[in-house]
Amino acid sequence: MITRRLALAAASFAAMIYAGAAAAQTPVTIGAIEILTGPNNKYGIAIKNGFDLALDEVNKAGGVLGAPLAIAYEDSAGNKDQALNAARQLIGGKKVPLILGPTLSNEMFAVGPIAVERKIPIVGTSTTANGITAIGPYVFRTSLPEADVVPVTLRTAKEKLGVKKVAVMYGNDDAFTKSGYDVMKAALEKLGIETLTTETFGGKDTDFSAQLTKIKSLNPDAIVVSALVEAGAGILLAKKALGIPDSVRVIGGNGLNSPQVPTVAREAADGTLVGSPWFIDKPDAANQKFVAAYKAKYNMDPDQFAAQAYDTLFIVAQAIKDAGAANPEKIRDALGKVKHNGVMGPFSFTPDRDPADTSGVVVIEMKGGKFQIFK
Amino acid sequence: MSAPRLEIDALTVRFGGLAAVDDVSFAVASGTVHGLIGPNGAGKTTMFNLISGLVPPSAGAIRLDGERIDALPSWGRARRGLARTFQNIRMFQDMSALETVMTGMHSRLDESLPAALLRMGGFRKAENEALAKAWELLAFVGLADAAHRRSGDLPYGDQRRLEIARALALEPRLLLLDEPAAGMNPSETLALEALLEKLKAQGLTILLVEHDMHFVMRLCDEITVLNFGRKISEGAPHMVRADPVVVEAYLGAKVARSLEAPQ
Amino acid sequence: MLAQQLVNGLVVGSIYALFALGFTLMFGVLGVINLTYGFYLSIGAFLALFATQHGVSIWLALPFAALACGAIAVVVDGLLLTPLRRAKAPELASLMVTLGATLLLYSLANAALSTDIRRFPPSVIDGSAIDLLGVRVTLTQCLIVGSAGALVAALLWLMNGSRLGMGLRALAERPDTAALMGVNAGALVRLVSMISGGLAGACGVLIGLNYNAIQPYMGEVMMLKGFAVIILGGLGDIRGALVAGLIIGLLETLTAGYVASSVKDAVGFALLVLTLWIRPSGLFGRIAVKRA
Amino acid sequence: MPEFIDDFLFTYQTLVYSLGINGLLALSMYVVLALGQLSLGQAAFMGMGAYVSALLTVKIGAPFLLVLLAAMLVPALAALIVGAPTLRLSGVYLALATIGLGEVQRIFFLNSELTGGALGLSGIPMKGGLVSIYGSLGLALVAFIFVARSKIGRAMEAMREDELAAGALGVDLPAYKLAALVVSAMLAGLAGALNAHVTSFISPEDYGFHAAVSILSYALLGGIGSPFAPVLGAFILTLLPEVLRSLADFRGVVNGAIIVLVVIFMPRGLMTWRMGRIGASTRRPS
Repeated sequence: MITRRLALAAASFAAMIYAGAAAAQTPVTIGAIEILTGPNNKYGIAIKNGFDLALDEVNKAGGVLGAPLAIAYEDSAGNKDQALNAARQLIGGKKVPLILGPTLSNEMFAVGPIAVERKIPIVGTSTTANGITAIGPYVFRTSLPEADVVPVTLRTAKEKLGVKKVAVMYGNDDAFTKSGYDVMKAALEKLGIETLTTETFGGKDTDFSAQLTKIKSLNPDAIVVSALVEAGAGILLAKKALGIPDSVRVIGGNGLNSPQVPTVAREAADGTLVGSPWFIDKPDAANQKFVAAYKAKYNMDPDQFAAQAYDTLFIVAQAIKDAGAANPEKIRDALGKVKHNGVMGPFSFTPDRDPADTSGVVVIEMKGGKFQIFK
Repeated sequence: MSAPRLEIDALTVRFGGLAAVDDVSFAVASGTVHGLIGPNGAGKTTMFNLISGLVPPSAGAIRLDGERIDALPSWGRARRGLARTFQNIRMFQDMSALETVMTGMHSRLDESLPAALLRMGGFRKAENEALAKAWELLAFVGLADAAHRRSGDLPYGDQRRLEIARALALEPRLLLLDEPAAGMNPSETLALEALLEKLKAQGLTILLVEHDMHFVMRLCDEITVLNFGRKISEGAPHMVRADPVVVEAYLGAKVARSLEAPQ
Repeated sequence: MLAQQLVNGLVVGSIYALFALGFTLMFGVLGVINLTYGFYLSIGAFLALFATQHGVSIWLALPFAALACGAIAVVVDGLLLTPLRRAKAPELASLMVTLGATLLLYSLANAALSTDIRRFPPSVIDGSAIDLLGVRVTLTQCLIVGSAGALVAALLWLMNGSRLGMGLRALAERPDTAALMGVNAGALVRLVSMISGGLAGACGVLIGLNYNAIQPYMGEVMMLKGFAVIILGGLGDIRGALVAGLIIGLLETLTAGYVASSVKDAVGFALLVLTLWIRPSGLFGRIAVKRA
Repeated sequence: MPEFIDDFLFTYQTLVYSLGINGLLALSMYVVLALGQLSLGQAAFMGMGAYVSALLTVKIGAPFLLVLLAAMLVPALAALIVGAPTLRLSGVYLALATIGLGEVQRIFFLNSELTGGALGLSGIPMKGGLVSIYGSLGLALVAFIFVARSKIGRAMEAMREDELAAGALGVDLPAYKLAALVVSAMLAGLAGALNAHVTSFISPEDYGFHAAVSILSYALLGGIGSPFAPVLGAFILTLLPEVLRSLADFRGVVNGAIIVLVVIFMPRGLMTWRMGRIGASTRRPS
């Protein structure tokens, strides 16, 4: 009897000590659906790393609504059905007031309508395809769509390098690279740059010699490429092997904006131009702090997916604070008004829930295995 | 005179360069039991495969009741009334004996897909009649008690008889039996012989390959002898067993004498 | 441009042929479509990669990877296909079991190796191209074309000109009776697995050297091409595999160069379906197609 | 409706639909396996049904029943074209030809403007639901049970056990093989159409080789002794990654291992019960 009373007393004492401290409160849990396993898990894991890093900082600074913020992760494995199940689990089971993700635009096209149906805000951090926010009034995205980045890159190339005629190559079996191509095509037309030929390839292809031999014979000023790292590196290597001169630059979409490109393509990657909503060597203090913290925690360089995720979590945390309650409707309204200055630059949403500010876009160039700002 | 039930006309088949059956002709008259004998590798089973359509001929013709069947696939020949058993029994292991026999009625059974799907009256009638006939056939070969047993579990001799029942279910005009007595003990062989005698009495035409010469000589009306893919002799049993060419190539003097001795 | 495209096609075609050789040999002798075959290609590339990363010369790493893949192929055959052979399982059972094994092995490799693309250290081989009358070729490309020709010649000799070949052909034609003829069937099955696995492994190393794209799934992509090559060449036909590989490689390259790169990948499968309709026994038609 | 029931239905809606759709897919595999053939084109047939139905709904707003019908007919036609040349060849050829079909179709979807390329088709209205999915599954099950207990079912089992003997008994082997493939393509097409109308988004990658292998694993795990068995297999393999989330990490490993182990050690699958093949009382007449 005595021991029991003692235990009770100890417990209430402990509770008193922690009262008021965020750590003892029931956390405010938001959901996240990312590709944590399977062939594309590197994107999902970078994103999760970005979230977790920001989460630590948010909670160190007192969390939200007097409680810690927590993220319930669900793995989509890149599978549409599993992403759907995950979303339903988060909304109907765990009752989260907001969902982060999913990783791929394809998954968002499947999951978005469900979030809209249940009036739960859903925030994509890496979904760059056209039409994402058109799914419905609860679908937000923080990633700059390719449509905002690619024209900047191409305009810069036209102005600084005098590019007048180009050859275009894109991976036609992937939603990301295909929609990147759609944007490139529109931007090229708008800028009055002539397209000599458009060649396609598959994301798992390794041989690009046929397409590049044809391109070589057409003498373009540059080659515009929408590809992910794997095919992109292969194209750069084959371009070099076929003797296409270095003065013919490869201008890439977001897919080539990866530190992995030079690890495979090495010196063949030099001269590659890409536009990026974020850049690891951006000199501002916020970015340098993020990069250092990321390296310290994960022992690797962050990529733009991690950076976008990192910023997004602060934006979402701010919206929850502004909403004053973990209520989906209020959070949605608050999200639309959030202004944040993060590692990507100044951020706010347009009325259509897309990122409003493109001033953070930088055009970068590969030199000696590292990206640097293109001048 | 009407056409023979089965007519083999200058039939030849080559595997690679080798002629497994070489320009063989013979006829099986309606209502008779006809034996096909010869040493191992003489081409007997190949001849059966040619007749039943498992092997396409290189040259020659096969006629069933005067109608050419050599271009038909095996199931087309089965529909025209050609049934067979196999040297190494081919059972549908998981089926019950009853189901096995009903499978043999496949081409005689009028069950359309819609009728089966809607379980129409015609379907029920056909299925019930088939079932009744299957019981009769099982009783006929002496397997009624094993009707519900898994056919793969039946003893060897029963499987042989079940295979014959399955072939009979096809209501054949011509029954091909490939070594029906192989592997049977003497009493099983006798039972089989009685069964075949009954079929013969019913007027069924049978062509059989068999190594048990006593069995063949007693049962057959006519015998054709093959050696190295060629026909070397034919005629009534007493004539064939006296033919020196046959004795030399296949029977051997001792067996030939034993066959002549009254049993 | 045409000359360069023909060279491109020759290289791609030689790769297809190299890959299909072991695949078709497995089918020709063992009578199974072994879908794990593509996996040996991935593993071969990775083994050679790890070896060269530890300073081993590529000329040592290549045979090492080939031998190791051969050994893995022997183990896989022994674990999966031998029990089925013993149980006289239907022919499609072996296709299904290797299908499952393929999924299993790739998933494991993916978990262990990650899908990040990797390359050989640049010092391993001189990757620069030389210019021959306007046509650019690399040392690796010469190596690929040369080894495709040499290996086909060696395999044809093995099958048709050697005592061992007689045993292999006996095993292919009459698996049940081969044993009666004094053929040690088990040993021959292991030998064929060893050769095939080794060919796939070596092919993986060469692809890795040529394209610098090493990834667990690299074998799966080749496998899809492999189907088209072995059907067009005739299942089990070694000479057919070489010719069909070259035909598909050249046609793909010319299609991409002169028609449209988007339909390049359809070439192989169009030929596959066409072959089935017109000439199921393949280009040379020597292989007796097993009829139902 | 009480909120918790509503939440429950919402949470598990995709799963419940997937169970039914995968059950249909397993049955589509069963028809082919039941007579000893192997098709690796089930995912392709499914994709064909999905795309045809989605286009008809989105572009011209055709009535749902008509859409479903078209989603069955188009794959049936494809099955005829791919299946016909392989019927007289060994089963390996059909398996390889159907893999080829899947690839050709994928290339077509990727390059056609109509199908939206790699971006796929989004915004497909939700027209399917519990009734259409489980109604189709129920109808298909009943039909297969009736067919199994008739001369057709007997012929199919005979073909699987011994094709040669079945042919010698008068079973028209090519006709049966082709019919089975066509029916199988129709069912897969139906499943694809229903799936497209409950997930609102489809893209070419949903119908690749991995999907084909998953469908095969449903039928292999369940078995083919009766039409219930493959459906059971589909249910188990659909629920497994949901119940054992930790297993989801190794889904490929689990699916692959199941196929290997079942084929070698349990060739009859989990549900070994074999349904009778006679459509009448088999009692011995007195």
